[in-house]
Amino acid sequence: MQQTRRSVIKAGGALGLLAVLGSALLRPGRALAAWNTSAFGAKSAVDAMKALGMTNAEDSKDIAIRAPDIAENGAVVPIDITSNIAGTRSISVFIEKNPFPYTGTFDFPEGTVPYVHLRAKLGKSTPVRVVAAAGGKFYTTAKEVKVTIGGCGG
Amino acid sequence: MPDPMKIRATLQGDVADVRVLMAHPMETGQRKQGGKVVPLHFIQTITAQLNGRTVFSADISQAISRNPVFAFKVKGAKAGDKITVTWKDNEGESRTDEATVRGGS
Amino acid sequence: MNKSLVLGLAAACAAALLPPAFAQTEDPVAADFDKFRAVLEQDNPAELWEVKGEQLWKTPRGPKRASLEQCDLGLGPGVVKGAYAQMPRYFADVDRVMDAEARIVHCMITLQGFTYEELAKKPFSSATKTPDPVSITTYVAAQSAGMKLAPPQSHPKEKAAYDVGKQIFFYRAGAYDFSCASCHGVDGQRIRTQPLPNFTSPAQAIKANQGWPGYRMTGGVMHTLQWRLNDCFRQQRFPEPDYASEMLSALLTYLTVNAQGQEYKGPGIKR
Amino acid sequence: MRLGSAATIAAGAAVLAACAALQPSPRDAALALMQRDFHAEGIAGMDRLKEDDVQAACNEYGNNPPAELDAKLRAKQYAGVKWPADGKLMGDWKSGEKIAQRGRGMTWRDKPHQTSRGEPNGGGCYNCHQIGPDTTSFGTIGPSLYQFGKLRGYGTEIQRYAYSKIYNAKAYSVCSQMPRFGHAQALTEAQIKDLTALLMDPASPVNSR
Repeated sequence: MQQTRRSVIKAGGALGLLAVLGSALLRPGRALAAWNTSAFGAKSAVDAMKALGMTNAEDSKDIAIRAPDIAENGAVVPIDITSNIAGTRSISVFIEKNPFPYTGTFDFPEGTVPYVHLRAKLGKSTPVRVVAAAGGKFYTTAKEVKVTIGGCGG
Repeated sequence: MPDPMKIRATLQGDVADVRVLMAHPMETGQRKQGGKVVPLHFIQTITAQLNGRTVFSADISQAISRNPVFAFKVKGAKAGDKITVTWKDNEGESRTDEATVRGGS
Repeated sequence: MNKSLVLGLAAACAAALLPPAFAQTEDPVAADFDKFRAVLEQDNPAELWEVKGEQLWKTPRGPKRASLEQCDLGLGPGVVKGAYAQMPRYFADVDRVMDAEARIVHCMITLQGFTYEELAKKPFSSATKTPDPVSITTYVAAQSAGMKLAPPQSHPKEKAAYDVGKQIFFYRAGAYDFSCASCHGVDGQRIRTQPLPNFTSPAQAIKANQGWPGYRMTGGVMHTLQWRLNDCFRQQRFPEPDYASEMLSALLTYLTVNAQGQEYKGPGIKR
Repeated sequence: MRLGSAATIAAGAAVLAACAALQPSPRDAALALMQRDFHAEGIAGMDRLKEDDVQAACNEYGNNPPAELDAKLRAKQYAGVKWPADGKLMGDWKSGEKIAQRGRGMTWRDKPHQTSRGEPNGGGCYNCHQIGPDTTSFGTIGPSLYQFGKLRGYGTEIQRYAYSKIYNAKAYSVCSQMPRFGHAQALTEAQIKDLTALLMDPASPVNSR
């Protein structure tokens, strides 16, 4: 994780579109890690990954994404992610067709199961891409989620 | 003052299943109300500690749903341990709440 | 009869992004929705409003600086557990049948000194504000989770409310000739992708109550049955029903008595 | 004693009968309550609670009026269909598709139809019907209209049927759940022509694919 974060800092020089909100919040235990303004401001998943230093991610079957094939409502799409790759230190999520695809990074210190449940907004049908960081390397997989228009609100 | 979180931490063996509900509008900066754009307002960082040791942290974007829900799993927890969760948003507001790890079935 | 039906419902029903084709009879989409609805319900933001509602219930508020702990929801002053599952019911002090939210509004007026006008002015949640009766109703409803619906039908006015509610349910009028039954009177129909439960069938009638009050994913707001009925009448192209009115209590009596004996699971999640 | 008792019973029965007479029927009670507990909002006035002859017949007879009344009402509704002055029943299917997709219109939140401020109403057709091949999020309250013209033929009679059915569904089935879009002035003549084309134009994807 520390490695990832350092490369992030190196890569993330320029403050992008969202500079105004990147109040560089520091957190206990992660003194070097600031909220990555340029990654979060990137308009494509590829650019966001570059800003995060996540290059050469390798396709992996050892990351499980559980999300609906068709979301009932794009405003709240439940996503469960588990990495079965030994030594997974973080999981990052990219909703490829959202205006700002990078959705977040979840860090797992030693002793925390590399699993997270989250709920995200999907503007339209899109692949949800996950990158796991383990042993200084990156592994990736994606799942397609379709978004529909429903009825009158149940 | 932001509304409190709801935190549930339940043991399954020696793994604590931690589930957190947060009250936050998570405004995307793209929604209009009364003809005006509602400015970006969203949680950026989350940290969780078990008895003071950081066990989970996250940086997130405005694409996380309104009133966020997260769940994660911490090994080596015991009934009675304290789990503390803190979030901070882009306007500098923050909120910290605590729960006790409970024995599971 | 009634082979050709068109409903012109809902602003929400605009253009459609397309799921894979599915047959009219089989509905794997609905099954998938149900599966993930269960995932969503496991951690329901509605709980945030339960907490808020409980505070509002117990805190002295309003011009009279009183809490709602003397409010009688039908099981005696202050008894909240199980009360929601046994409403609507007849209340002698007002000599009418009231549903849960109507009763809570009544208590806020009589015990705390709020006025009906201020409570009825903006009674539904927006992105930025949840009205107090909505939070309180959510709290009260949560205290009946897991209980069987048992709205009493022993008082003549409770029976009359059922009969009147039934009339309202089937009453066709308005610009589009709709009644409640236009959408909710037949088994197995769908509007766009949304299944339409048949509230006249004992097996499905519970769906009128199940999941309400509900956290609505669209907009991320908390809504009660008062909102649900209001928006149904809007889409029915009717005039607007008065908030917490006797008419709505009668309709809710019909819907709830039809689901008599079925388990209510507490506040839920809605599309 | 017998007499007395009978008298008591008779008197009691008379009181009960009087009470029953005073007690409004559930329907009258419902009408009175709706009159009191609804209010006009936006374009949705209280007049909308008043039944017309069709609604009254469907309400009174549980959507199944006696045959004679049914025939009379159908004929009257059919007679009210306004046919296009230029004699053309078909407009533009592309515009018809948009009208079919759009569900807006006639609620208390909507502006009056096609005024300078208001956008045109939609027909909300997909809420209930399968129509074009590309929209799979369609409702199932009404029958599928996919391949409407292809299956029925493209002749003038079928065009007239489609146009008049959309204009006033009650001309064919008095208690159909389908709104009377022309009769209710929810859709304009031009819009109904566009919808007719969506169903009947051989080039419309409804028929061509």
